[in-house]
Amino acid sequence: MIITIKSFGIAAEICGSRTLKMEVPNDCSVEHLKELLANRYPALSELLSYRIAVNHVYELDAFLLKELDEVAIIPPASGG
Amino acid sequence: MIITIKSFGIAAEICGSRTLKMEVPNDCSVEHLKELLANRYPALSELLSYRIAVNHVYELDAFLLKELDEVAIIPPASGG
Amino acid sequence: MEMNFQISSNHLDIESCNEWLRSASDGGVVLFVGNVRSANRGKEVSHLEFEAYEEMVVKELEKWGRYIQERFGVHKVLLHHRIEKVEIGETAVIAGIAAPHRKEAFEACSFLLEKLKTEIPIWKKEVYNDGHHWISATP
Amino acid sequence: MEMNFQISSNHLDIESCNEWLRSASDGGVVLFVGNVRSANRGKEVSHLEFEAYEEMVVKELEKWGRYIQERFGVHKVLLHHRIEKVEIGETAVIAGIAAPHRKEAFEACSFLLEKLKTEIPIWKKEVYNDGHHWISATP
Repeated sequence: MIITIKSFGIAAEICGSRTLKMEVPNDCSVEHLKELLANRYPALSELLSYRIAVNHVYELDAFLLKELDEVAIIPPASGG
Repeated sequence: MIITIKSFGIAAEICGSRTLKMEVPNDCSVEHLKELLANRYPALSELLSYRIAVNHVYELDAFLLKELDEVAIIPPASGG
Repeated sequence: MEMNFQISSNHLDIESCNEWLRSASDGGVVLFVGNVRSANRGKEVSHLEFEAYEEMVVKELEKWGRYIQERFGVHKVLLHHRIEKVEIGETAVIAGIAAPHRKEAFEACSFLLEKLKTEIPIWKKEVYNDGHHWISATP
Repeated sequence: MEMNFQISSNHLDIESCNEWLRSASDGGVVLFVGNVRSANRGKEVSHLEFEAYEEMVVKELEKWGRYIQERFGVHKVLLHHRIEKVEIGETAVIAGIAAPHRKEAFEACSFLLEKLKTEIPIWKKEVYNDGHHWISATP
């Protein structure tokens, strides 16, 4: 399936875009998505950390993605 | 010697005045002043506590008063 | 090291307090705003009346201001307090701290309030329809 | 239980934040005001740029707002945050809590700031004359 991934802040700089399309297996886990992202954008692993949000909620590695999910790369927060 | 004593808040109500004159021995201690005040204004002992300030500084029982000191009865603070 | 203390019967102004605290060197400003509650100790309050021993308030605030600046490493300490009659819902006190970092600003502002309520010679009288009570004075 | 969250590029207004928090039932209001510092990490800062994942920010703030109200027993939670360009000395964030008692108001406001800096998807870019740095993103 093809999912749409939003990216923000330094992640958008690394990915070169605020919205990515990515081919992933059906029922792709968050963990597997992170591996695919690391292959395509090695600089992401230079971040102190980043999380994946699905439909505006932080999700853990075991979470399985669906095609229409709103997926986002969330680099470390730094508001205030 | 005769000292002038300011009083505030509930203490002014108890003493019936914001400024009292009181005859005290020379070199009267703060502790002795409190005894004299308790005799004249028994209701002062119903306060949860009160302190004596001399020249705008809280002073302990052993402090000795001078005639021209600015003495004040300070009931419990309750600002804010 | 800057301090800004005011004891007066004028309305308090959050905007000017915040403006005085704001700077390009201190990232964090913490403000406490104390408003008059309509009920306390289970009784309906008509209004408050504050009394202060003004000369001593200033000396105490300067002493505690210096202590706070040293202990918490903050740059600015502000306290504006109303005296005389203050109506329900009005602001009786604004306390403010400016510091390079927020943790110290929170701690210092909380400490300043603690001292206001125990050390600074200001007294609060709650007035009810049927009497009054000096807060903290009697059980 | 009231919450007031705003993410916008408009100037922040302490007066309206304080007015929203003020009431005759809550004695204590604590406000945090975060201003842009002219220097950070040893470098002179030209200005900041904030970016937010707005839909998620709102959901996270509502979640943490409910948590804070329950845990600390406070009545009102406010957060106004600027996005886009913010100049040196300007206010980037105002956080506010109204509570019956001051201790809970201080704790809740400090906790809200903690969450803002770790959980709420807002990002701060410090811009220098010779480059920029995304705060907290890299060592």
